[in-house]
Amino acid sequence: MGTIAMIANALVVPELPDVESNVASVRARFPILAREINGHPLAYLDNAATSQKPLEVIEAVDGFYRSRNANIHRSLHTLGEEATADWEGARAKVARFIGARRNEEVIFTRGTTESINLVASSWGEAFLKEGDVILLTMMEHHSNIVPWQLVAARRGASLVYIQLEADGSIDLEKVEASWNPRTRIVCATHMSNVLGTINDIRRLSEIAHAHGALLLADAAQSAPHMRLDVGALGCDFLAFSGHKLYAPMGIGVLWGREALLEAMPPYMGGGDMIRSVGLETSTYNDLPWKFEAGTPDVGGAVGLSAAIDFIGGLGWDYIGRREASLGRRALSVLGEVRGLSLHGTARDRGAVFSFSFADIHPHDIAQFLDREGLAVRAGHHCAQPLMRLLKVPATTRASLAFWNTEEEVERLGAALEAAKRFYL
Amino acid sequence: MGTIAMIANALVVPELPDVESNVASVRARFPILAREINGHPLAYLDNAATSQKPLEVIEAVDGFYRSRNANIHRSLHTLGEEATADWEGARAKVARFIGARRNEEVIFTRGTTESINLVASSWGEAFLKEGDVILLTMMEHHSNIVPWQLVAARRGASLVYIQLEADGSIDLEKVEASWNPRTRIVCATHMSNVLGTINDIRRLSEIAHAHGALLLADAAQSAPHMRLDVGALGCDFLAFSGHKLYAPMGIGVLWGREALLEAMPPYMGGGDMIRSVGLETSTYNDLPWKFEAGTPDVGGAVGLSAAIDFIGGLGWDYIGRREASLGRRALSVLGEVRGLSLHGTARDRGAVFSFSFADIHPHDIAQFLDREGLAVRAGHHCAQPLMRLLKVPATTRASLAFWNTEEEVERLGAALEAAKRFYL
Amino acid sequence: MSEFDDLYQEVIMDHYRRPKGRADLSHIPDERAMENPTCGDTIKLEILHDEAGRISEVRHNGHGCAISTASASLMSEYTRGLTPEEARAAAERFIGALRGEGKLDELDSMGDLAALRGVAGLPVRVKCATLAWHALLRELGEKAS
Amino acid sequence: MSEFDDLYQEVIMDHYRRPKGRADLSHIPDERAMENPTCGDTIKLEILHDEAGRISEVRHNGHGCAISTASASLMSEYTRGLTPEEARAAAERFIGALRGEGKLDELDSMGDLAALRGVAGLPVRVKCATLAWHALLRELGEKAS
Ligand SMILES: Cc1ncc(COP(=O)(O)O)c(C=O)c1O
Ligand SMILES: Cc1ncc(COP(=O)(O)O)c(C=O)c1O
Repeated sequence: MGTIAMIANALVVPELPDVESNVASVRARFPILAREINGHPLAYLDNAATSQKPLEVIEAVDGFYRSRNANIHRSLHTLGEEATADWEGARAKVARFIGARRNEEVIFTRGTTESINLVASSWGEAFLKEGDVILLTMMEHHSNIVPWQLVAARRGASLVYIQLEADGSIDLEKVEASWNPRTRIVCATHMSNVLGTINDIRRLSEIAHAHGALLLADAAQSAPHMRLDVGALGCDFLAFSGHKLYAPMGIGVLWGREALLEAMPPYMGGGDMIRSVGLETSTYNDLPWKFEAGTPDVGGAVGLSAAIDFIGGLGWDYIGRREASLGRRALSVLGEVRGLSLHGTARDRGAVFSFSFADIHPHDIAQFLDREGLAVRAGHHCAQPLMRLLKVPATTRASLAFWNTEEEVERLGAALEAAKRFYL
Repeated sequence: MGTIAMIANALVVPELPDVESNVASVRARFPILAREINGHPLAYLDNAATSQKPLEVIEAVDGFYRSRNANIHRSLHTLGEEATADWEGARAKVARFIGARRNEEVIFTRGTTESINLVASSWGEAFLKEGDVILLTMMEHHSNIVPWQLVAARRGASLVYIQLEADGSIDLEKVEASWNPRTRIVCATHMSNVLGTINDIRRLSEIAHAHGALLLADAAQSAPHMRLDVGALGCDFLAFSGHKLYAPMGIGVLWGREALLEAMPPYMGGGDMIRSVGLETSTYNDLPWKFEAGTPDVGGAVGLSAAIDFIGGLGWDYIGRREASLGRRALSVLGEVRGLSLHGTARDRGAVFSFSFADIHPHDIAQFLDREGLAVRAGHHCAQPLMRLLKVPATTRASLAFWNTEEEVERLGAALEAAKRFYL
Repeated sequence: MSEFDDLYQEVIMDHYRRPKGRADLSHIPDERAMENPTCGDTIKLEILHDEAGRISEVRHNGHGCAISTASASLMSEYTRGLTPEEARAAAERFIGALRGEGKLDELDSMGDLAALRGVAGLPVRVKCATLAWHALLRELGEKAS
Repeated sequence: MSEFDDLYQEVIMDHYRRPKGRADLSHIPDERAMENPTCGDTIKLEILHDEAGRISEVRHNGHGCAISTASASLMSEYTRGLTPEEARAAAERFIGALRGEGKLDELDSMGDLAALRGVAGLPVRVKCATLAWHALLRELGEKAS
């Protein structure tokens, strides 16, 4: 794959000067950003792993447990009604957030991983037949690979992978041209957690639909950084995690088309997902509850709802501009570090930067950066097939969010130079 | 089943006078208890549905998100190391809490429901054969029924139910005498969420083991109220939920014997549960991570850890005495309400009281009690097979915890009398 | 007026104590009962029509709380003389209003049904108040197809 | 001393730059490599014995960071001349100490391995420092059985 020179113009959103002046007040909403690490101010550049949480979110969860906590749906006292309203209200908010036609299409899960396992297990067990093909891309996260391997083994289906171009993008014409007529579902990430590549889910969906296949979009990385609209994306399933979206861990979303969800058998069994339980068999509840067995994470949903409000307060415009501007700066700073080669240089990309650097092991780079107060991730990023394609066991990854600063990006460049001096 | 007169001596722990003086200071730890509902102080009598959270727990979660939040296991910066230590530290604390021999035997899940689904799906798919029998009790929660129905249908196994005695207990001799040699696993609740019955898991385990079967104990209701020791219980799997144990929603535990967990195939696929992912197949991580796919709820685990410390601070002695004393008072108060018939009068029981009352529908009772500030649950309590046995569609249930007061119990009695005047 | 008094109004209590349209429906098999997954309550319906095809009576029977019983009774009263299409539209308007999807004020144009207004703020009770109406939609739907 | 300096001590950096026991092990199939699930790092081992059955050398090869490479090198040095049983006990003591199960002070009696002390406070890095030792346990175990 290419090096950094190839993508100087990758981030093309125009910069608005007055956006910058907001940064300090935005940062003030995130208490953790005030931390010192090894004598330096924390520069949190690991947003693709998990995001930090604004006070709005922390306080919403705190407030839930201080004054409204109860189990939902079957406790008809005041607290139970309030908690139920919180839970179903969060669902309605998520539905609006992603442009779902109906609240019933929004299923709460623990996160992207559970969302995809739900589809692979429920839809896959019911609808995949021997010889069917599941089409993935070579840039998928393990969470969008392993569940399909498990169900493919049980159903006698097979996995086929869309190869990548040199810049880490997908060539849609090749996808069309090499279409396998046994393909039943395409599982593609909306944005790569390694390469930063943004895939054209709309076109992929059109191709899939033209051949009678479904499309599942893994929006774990895109949901925090751009407005999603399931209608415009055209996909059939969409999965994302709250914890990457400025909300707490433990809550995530599966959106699916109503008719598909209706046709799917339940996933887990237990309280709340049933209509009536007999000794030998049971009948199941309506959507969305059919897929929500057991006491859910109401506190987490309250946090997710607050996070969506927080995003609404900032606006996608602000977030998009800020991150595009930071991303450009990161590209130019990293471009000046000698010995650094960036993986992923597609034109459409987010502010996620994975690189190899001067034969220093990513662990050692990350540990050195930590000494300087910079938090980055080192490893295979749960994308081993992609690592093998890149011919590296692991990479170092810096991933930005709107609360990062130009100064943090520059500290990254300087610290990488210092790491070279230390290790080589 | 019997009425209240039969159980006047059910709760036999002696009362210590000085325990009572602590109640106000214990209550002060639970901010929600200060709420007013419809002009009355909240009397929260729905602890079996979900518990309230002490400040220690609320603040621990809050503190995690304010200063330590990161993803775990693969982020080797300072925050990542701290969060990983929090997560694995919580696991070690849970292991000690239930007397597990090894930390690796503790799997974090969302709650009891997911824990049981994990066993039913992973163990059941791998080890159940056509014609095998799964033995349940007639007092199981849907979460310990439906997952077994789902796997039984797929594997051609069948479900058999242990019948109940008139007092809502199990006759272990009958269990022995009617043992079906095809029984592979016994799935029994440790404490009924409807009847309050405490089952003798130790003896049930011995019977199961003597016949080469396993025993899964659903400890959702017992874990919050008594010391659990998996060694002493003798079971093979144990499941419980954090949210009933004074911890946040979204976190729960499956404990299993190491050799069993080792032999079981993975449940969900995704990040963290793999050793190596190839294109077609993958190899899986060691215990416990093999069963923990995707970003887990680290904040929830931090809360659970704080809850265990909180319990340790009070001591099981305090909790046991307080709840026994409150339970006795509840029995005598409810015993004086004319027209009330209690379901579940076993000698070994917890402070959970389900009743039918004067032909008033449980919804109407609960709504009336809510007017008086009393929070109880009305419904089938996710135990429809038991409801059919009791020949009622639903019951009203008051469930106590150590923070309840004698005065609250008396308000319940008075409010029930008033409900009768209103509806009849 | 407290939330409780708002819920258990005089009209509701009257319909609860003396439900209109309640009938012995033991000839209808139990499998045809509509179930409230929240609490196990059930309701059976039978729809009688006049020669013109209008609804002459909706009969009901089942286990239910005051709210669900009163709602079934009010439904029986409200639907008398409606065409199946009108009844279906009414059910959708009523359910939508209580679930917060439609406008709550629409209830005001539905006669005594407005007495169920208080339910709208209580998501758990919405299921009680709408059970009979969901059963009505199902029965009308199955007739239609 | 900062956490970082504590981790990347002189001894560690020396073993990282000039690892003892590193050898070409391309004759060992890749499937026999031990994998660190955290990062995809791998290590292959080959244990050579003298006539008395004692370990004459543990050879290693693989991808790894400074900590895992230095740990493999220190292991190669430490195990020279041990019986397989002694080596196994050492591996268990070392892993236990770093994982916080054993006593950390035990490292002090293990010569230069004490330089890996700083890893104990960093659960993510513990996996780096113990990878070679887990591989050793596996190789010794398979030999034994
Ligand atoms: C006995 C019993 N088992 C299982 C459960 C299910 O627990 P959860 O909803 O937390 O998964 C409950 C609680 O509702 C219960 O009382
Ligand atoms: C592209 C992508 N998919 C899926 C996941 C899995 O998300 P989670 O761990 O929240 O389930 C992640 C995050 O790690 C990701 O980046």
